[in-house]
Amino acid sequence: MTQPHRLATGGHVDRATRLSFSFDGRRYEGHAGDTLASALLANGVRLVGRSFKYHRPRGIFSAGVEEPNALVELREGARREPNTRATVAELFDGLSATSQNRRGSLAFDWMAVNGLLSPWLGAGFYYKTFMWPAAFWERVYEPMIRKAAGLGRASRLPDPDHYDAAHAHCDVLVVGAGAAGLAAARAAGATGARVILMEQDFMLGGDLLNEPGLEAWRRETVAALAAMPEVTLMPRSTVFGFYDQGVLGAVERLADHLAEPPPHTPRQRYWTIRAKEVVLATGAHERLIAFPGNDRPGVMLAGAARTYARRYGVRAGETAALFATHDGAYDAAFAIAEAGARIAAIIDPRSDSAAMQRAREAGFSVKAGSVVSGTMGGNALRGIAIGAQGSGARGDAVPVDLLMVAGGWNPAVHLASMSGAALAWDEALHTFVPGTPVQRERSAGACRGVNGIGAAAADGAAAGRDAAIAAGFAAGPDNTLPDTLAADHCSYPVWEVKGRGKAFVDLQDDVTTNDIRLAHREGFSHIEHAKRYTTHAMGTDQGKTGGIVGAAVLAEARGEPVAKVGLPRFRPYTAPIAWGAMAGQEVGKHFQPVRRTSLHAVHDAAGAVWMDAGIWKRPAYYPKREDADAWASVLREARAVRQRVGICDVSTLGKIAVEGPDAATFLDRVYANTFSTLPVGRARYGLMLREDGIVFDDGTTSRIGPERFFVTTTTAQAGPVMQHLEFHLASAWPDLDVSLASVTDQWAAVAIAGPKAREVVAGMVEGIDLSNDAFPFMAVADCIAAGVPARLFRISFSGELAYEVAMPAGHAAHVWRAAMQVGATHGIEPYGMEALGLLRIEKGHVAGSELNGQTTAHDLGLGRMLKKKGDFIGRVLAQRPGMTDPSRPRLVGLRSVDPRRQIRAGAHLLVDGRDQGWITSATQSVVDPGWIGLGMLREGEARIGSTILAANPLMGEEVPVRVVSPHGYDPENRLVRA
Amino acid sequence: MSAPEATHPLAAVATPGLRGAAGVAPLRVSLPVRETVQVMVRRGREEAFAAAMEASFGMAPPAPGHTLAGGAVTAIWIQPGGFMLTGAGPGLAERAALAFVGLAAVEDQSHGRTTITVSGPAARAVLARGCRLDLHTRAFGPGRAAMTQIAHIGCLLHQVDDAPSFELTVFSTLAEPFFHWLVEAGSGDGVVIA
Amino acid sequence: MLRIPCPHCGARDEIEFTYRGDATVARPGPDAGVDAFHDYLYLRTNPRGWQAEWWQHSSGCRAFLKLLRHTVTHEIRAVATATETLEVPGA
Amino acid sequence: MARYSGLRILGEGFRGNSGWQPAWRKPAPKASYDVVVIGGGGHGLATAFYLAEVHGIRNVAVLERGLIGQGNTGRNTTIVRSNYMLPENNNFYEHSLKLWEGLEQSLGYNVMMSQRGVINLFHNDAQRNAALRRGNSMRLNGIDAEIIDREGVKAMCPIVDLDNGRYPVMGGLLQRRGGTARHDAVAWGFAHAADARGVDIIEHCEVTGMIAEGGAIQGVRTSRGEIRAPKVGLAVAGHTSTLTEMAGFRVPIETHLLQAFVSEGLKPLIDCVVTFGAGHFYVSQSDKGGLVFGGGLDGYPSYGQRGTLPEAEHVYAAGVSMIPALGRLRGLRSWAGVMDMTPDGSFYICKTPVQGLYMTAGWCYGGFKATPGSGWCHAWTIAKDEPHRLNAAHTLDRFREGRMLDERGNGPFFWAQ
Ligand SMILES: Cc1cc2nc3c(=O)[nH]c(=O)nc-3n(C[C@H](O)[C@H](O)[C@H](O)COP(=O)(O)OP(=O)(O)OC[C@H]3O[C@@H](n4cnc5c(N)ncnc54)[C@H](O)[C@@H]3O)c2cc1C
Ligand SMILES: NC(=O)c1ccc[n+]([C@@H]2O[C@H](COP(=O)([O-])OP(=O)(O)OC[C@H]3O[C@@H](n4cnc5c(N)ncnc54)[C@H](O)[C@@H]3O)[C@@H](O)[C@H]2O)c1
Ligand SMILES: Cc1cc2nc3c(=O)[nH]c(=O)nc-3n(C[C@H](O)[C@H](O)[C@H](O)COP(=O)(O)O)c2cc1C
Ligand SMILES: [Zn+2]
Repeated sequence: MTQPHRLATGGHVDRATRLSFSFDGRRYEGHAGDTLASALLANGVRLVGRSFKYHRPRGIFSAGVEEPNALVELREGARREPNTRATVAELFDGLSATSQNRRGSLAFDWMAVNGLLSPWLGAGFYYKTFMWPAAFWERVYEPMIRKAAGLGRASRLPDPDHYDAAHAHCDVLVVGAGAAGLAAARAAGATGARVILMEQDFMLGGDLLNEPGLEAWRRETVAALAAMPEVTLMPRSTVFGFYDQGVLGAVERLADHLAEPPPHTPRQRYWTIRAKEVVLATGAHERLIAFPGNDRPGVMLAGAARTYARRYGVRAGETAALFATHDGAYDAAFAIAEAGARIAAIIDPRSDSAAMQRAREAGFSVKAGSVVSGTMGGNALRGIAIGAQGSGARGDAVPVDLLMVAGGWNPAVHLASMSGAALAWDEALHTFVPGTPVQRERSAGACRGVNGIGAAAADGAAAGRDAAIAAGFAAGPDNTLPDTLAADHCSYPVWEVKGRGKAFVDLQDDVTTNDIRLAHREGFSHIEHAKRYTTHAMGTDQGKTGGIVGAAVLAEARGEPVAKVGLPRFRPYTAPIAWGAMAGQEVGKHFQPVRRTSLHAVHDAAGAVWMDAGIWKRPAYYPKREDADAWASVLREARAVRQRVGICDVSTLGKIAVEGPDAATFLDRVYANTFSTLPVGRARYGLMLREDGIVFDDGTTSRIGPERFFVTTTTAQAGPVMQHLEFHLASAWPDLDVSLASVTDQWAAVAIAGPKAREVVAGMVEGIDLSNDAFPFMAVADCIAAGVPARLFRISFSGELAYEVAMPAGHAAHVWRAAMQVGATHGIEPYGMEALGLLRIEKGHVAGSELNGQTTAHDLGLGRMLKKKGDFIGRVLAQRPGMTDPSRPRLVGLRSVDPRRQIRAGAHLLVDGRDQGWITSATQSVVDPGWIGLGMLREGEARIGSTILAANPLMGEEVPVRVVSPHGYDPENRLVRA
Repeated sequence: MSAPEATHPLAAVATPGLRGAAGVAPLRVSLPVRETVQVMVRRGREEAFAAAMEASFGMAPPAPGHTLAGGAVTAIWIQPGGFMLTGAGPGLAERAALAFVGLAAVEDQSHGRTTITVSGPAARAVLARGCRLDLHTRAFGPGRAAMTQIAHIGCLLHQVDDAPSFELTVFSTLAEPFFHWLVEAGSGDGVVIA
Repeated sequence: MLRIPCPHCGARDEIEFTYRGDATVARPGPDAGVDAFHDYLYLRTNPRGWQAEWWQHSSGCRAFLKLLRHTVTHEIRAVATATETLEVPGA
Repeated sequence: MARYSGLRILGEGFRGNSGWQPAWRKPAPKASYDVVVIGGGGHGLATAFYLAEVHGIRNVAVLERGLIGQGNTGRNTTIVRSNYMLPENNNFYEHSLKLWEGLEQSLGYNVMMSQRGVINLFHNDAQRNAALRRGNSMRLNGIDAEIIDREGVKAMCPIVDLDNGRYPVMGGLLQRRGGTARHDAVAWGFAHAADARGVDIIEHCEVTGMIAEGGAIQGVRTSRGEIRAPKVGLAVAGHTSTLTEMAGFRVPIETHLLQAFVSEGLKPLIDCVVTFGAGHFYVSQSDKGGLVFGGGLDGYPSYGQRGTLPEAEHVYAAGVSMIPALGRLRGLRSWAGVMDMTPDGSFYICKTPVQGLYMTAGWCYGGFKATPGSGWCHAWTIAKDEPHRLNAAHTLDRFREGRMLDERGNGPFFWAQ
């Protein structure tokens, strides 16, 4: 296979390495060092895409991230990446790419008919129509618009690759490895500072890669940097945003240049960088000029044509013209001529300049005082019209297949702007440059308007040195810098050449100069309004080549200078970044860590079905073969507790050791009830309120010693309660001498509950007299359980005689097994969260669904727990009228009148058709089979005994329920005290 | 019944062997068995506490962000007036409780915390995939400690030597996902689990 | 991203910290009534400018700190421990 | 001013689009108005529109310190729904949704309201029960709501991963009438329609002080001079505290920042609005093709309109966890808005301690959907000097009385709401 436009020598491609690739199904060949764009051009492919709205044929316009046109769907299947810029996609063997946003073939896209409709499809047309008939919008108009809009097609398959995140710290971060960045990194590195140099390209050098004469300097500099131990060179790394306090984000592409990532290699890595000082050396993007037909394939930025010739050894056209507005652009003509193209004309609006003279000397036809006033061709450029500057006439036609456009430079000020620096207008360069830094940041080289390699390098070296000094280092030795003659880059401001035909300011979103003027006419005259009305600079390129041109057209319409109009606000990202990279590693199964109790393996062995409780995994139930369904397992487990004995892992409860001389005083203030009167060796149920008087949490707290308490919290609130306690100690009562330690992980705990609980506990615990007198309900004592030091609590959540054994977590499995062994003769069964829930609903204990942040103690029937004397959190605001309003819903028990009819949490309670409450928890009962629940019901107590409706219209259910006391099971607590 | 060996939270997953690539300098990972005791000094008793620390453990309380080793016990600063004592057992918690009566609250956390040692030239780069601290030699080093988050999991990190070796102490109930992250982060270089 | 200089631990990323509200309001004493508690809990100056605010170094030393932070620039000018006072400059 | 229509577009197209006029005039402020509305976001403009349209009060100025629609109205994720649980809220939002449903026609402007359905996914029993409680509350108030199972989720959004993630999807609460609208068009449409009814929309006019006498409002001081008015309505979102401070009182509001993101443009991929129940993430696709997505607050007060990386990471991670195909797409742009967070997550449309001063505020991150309803109720409250039934509970004083409207029970923490 041949590459007809590839030069025999020169550039940075490795002609010995042939890479095969395909575009729209056709096979081609390129070389290592190519981008997809350079390889396509080498093969003479010029039509690569269709525009957004009018589906106009488009070709490769740039050679970098600023590309508006050459967006392709890269790769296939699950790895398909829409909107990939061919100009930065590194070629690899087997690459396949498809053109996008076309109906039909790329060469014949029948959506191109939109171009004919353009007078009616101008900026904002959809806001003014599609309103009648109303129903048509949803069904007809909108689907049509949506299908027509959008660019590439996403794969609908899960992304097979994985991503990584990493953190970096440095003294000096240098962004961009052109002449300025390389010199900055070297100067900073020479001071001994820790330097990171990030470059989005796969090669370091920026514009130096187009300068064969400076290749030696580039190589020497890169080698010197590589040899510095504290300098880190990171190619393929795009710095995408500058955030507060010297933090920048970057994405490193580790495997995008390969067919797929090798084993153990992420596709990309997302970096968070904390830099003491930042040098921005991000170069500049070349500016388009808005003339009619400025979008035809074959119209290309001059610098890009030069890059294709010099860096990639590719001749982007055979007969070329250059539309230049400054001397710096002329090198493109020389480059493309060296590459073997014929220069048909150089069009320059200026009357004369040094470069124009040199060009004439070289034999080029230079048309001074001229502009390109139009283009000819269909899917490819065939010629241009050259008119006199300012005349408005179309002028002579010249046949060319490549038009190189050099409207001047747009410094890449994105990161500086994001860091907070205002932009300043540079009158000489007709462009915006970074203003005074707000953060510890400085710009160097082309990104602040310093053009020419020598000048940029010198600017970079100074910036790098200054940055290192600002970071606290002493200046290092100077390095040699490239000594080049700088051409004048001050462009003559030709923003627009007016004439018949569409002149684009945004090639991607098909925004024309007329659209901008229309926006102005309709009052969208501010740049931010004009942007939104026309979608100018809102495409994937964010207006890198034409943003300022649109501003200039608007400025003219407003009759004001461009400086006054300004640019739309820059935002992350400097270039679009892969979603997967930002997401990092913590996705899918690892979205959040799984928290496991020390009994996890034991439950697994017992066949537990798991459920999520926050980030914890907890056993829901333990199915047995004979269980018909999940409910059978749950009922069996609950029955075991009611009739014999069960064992349950309650390790997830939060546990806080509260110690110190003021511990009791402190607990009195954070709990609504009193703890200072609690004797050592006893536990008490505690109720904690938020300051607004709403119930926050509940749990048992035990007094282990005169100044030592062991507080337990609900699983969900363990963290918030700890923080609540710490906050009040620090802010409200700093005088209290109390220390808090989270011991949730240290202590595992199991509940052993049921009529036979005492027998089981007695069989494994030493050192405690378990008789009811010696160890009554709410007693606590240290003990030895199954040979390990443990703590025994006589507390019950199920309503049965019950104990909790807490032991150091590493011993929990052993204790559990011992309990199972001892309990075997008593018919012990492990029970999970579902049975636990069932038991507590039967007993009328509140849990998370009742303590939902909306209920007061009074609502829950716990009002009498609030102490009458002394301050405590929530005391005052709990007295507000709305909180004590007797019409507030109160906790009630519920029972389905027909025991077979299920009631559900989330159903509402209707009394005479009026919504009077809702069901908080529901279950089947084992004590009195049938469906029961807890709920919040207005005038709940008064309604006990009545029958109301549990309405669940979402599921088409309406179930009569009887209102009962929430404490239906053993209301006198005889069992737990037995 | 006699007290059995405690079950290590990572017993099931941290089986010895190589994970990931067979790199030249894989990360070495081991699980030292430690007793870990949290000590919180009482208000106004700092000096008496320091004296007691000196008397019982032969060292001063470490400064913020630092560790100090006194014989077999290492003290790690974890919070204002708070330290973690770690060392081979048994009985460290009892020793500390005795030493600090009236001076500090002492909580045994030996089961509540799990320590993982990572070591080798790749250690810093691997940790940087989840640790937000600057572990460069100029910013950190042996004898330095920090409470932080690694891969969004709370972690007490301290550097032991220049190999470099780091000890990572995490909540035991989160040790498994933490370990998973570590192995995943190190898989490019390879991880050798001792 | 905020980098918060903890007086105990040094500068750390914001994710290690938890914001806990305006630090200029103080919990009223036990004898205060509903109005005082209402103002403490609900009413905010909410300045567009410098604000003294509570932050906990929740994934670090767990200390509650007071930060003087600018709500537009996000600059952190001063950090104090819980018992120290922070002067809040005018806008 | 001529109305917009397809016909007019046709005609203008033939005329080179030269006949279009400004969508709203740019008048200089008059010395006095019957009502001054502060804030040219959707809420302020809607207030002015409904004052003119419903109450016939046309001598109205909307004062905007910058450009209209560049506040939260122009930077939100555009989700419109009425799936709230408390009747005080869902009845209000339903009223707003009904106004949305006819908005194109009442404004004569296409705000691209698209009722493509909003699904809130749930992943465990507790979340499902909460969804049932909410959905049933909606249904009992006559609002459309459905509970859908996993297959239902799959049918509406096939690329949601039901199984593979950390928290498998159990089902979703669906409101089919929910959807999205074009943010900018909402501001422009209300401005266009209000202007057509005589309202003066005055941009670049910052209110710098309140003129009050004897506890009653008399007007405002602005960067363009004093403007007198016996009634002033505040609709300044995250800036409410600044304005109430000028009026001499503090409010239960803390200003926090919320980020939003947009991807590169894509062919249709997600045909509804989906919110993840296991992390902060919601996504829809704009008519332009970008996936518009967001998550939770950054967690600290800010007027900065710019976000931070950790929250962005969470949003992206939650996105890939919910829809693993998103991994290969690209984020294009991120930005942030400043939210007026309240201690119960519900809003204020009410009178204030200053007579003649009214406010609509406290919209947290959910006020876009409220735009027409807020304007409608605010206009009512201003015109009648008393709240409408729909906003009677949404007072500033509800905390003093202990009548919080806390949908999710998150408590008196602005940043947690
Ligand atoms: C990222 C993000 C995502 C969101 N997502 C959704 C969503 O999906 N669904 C939803 O329903 N809601 C959402 N919201 C919330 C929604 O955007 C807002 O609640 C709503 O737009 C507020 O409208 P507004 O008119 O009150 O405020 P704004 O549009 O902010 O208007 C207030 C105006 O007041 C002006 N102003 C301020 N001070 C002064 C002064 N002194 N003088 C004059 N003018 C002044 C401002 O310049 C501004 O233009 C989101 C918000 C954000 C930031
Ligand atoms: N294409 C061109 O012809 C062109 C463009 C700009 C500047 N110049 C010339 O280059 C010289 C100036 O050198 P310079 O060093 O200032 O510019 P440069 O263009 O040589 O280098 C800038 C480098 O920064 C990289 N970069 C930009 N943004 C980045 C980001 N966010 N993350 C990572 N990398 C990023 C670019 O890929 C590029 O390699 C002058 O001669 C100037 O005239 C030429
Ligand atoms: C629903 C919605 C869709 C958006 N789509 C795009 C888009 O396609 N391209 C783009 O550049 N910005 C898009 N934006 C972002 C805006 O450009 C802009 O960032 C945002 O409105 C905030 O304004 P600011 O960045 O000027 O502060 C979108 C914003 C919203 C609210
Ligand atoms: Zn700290």
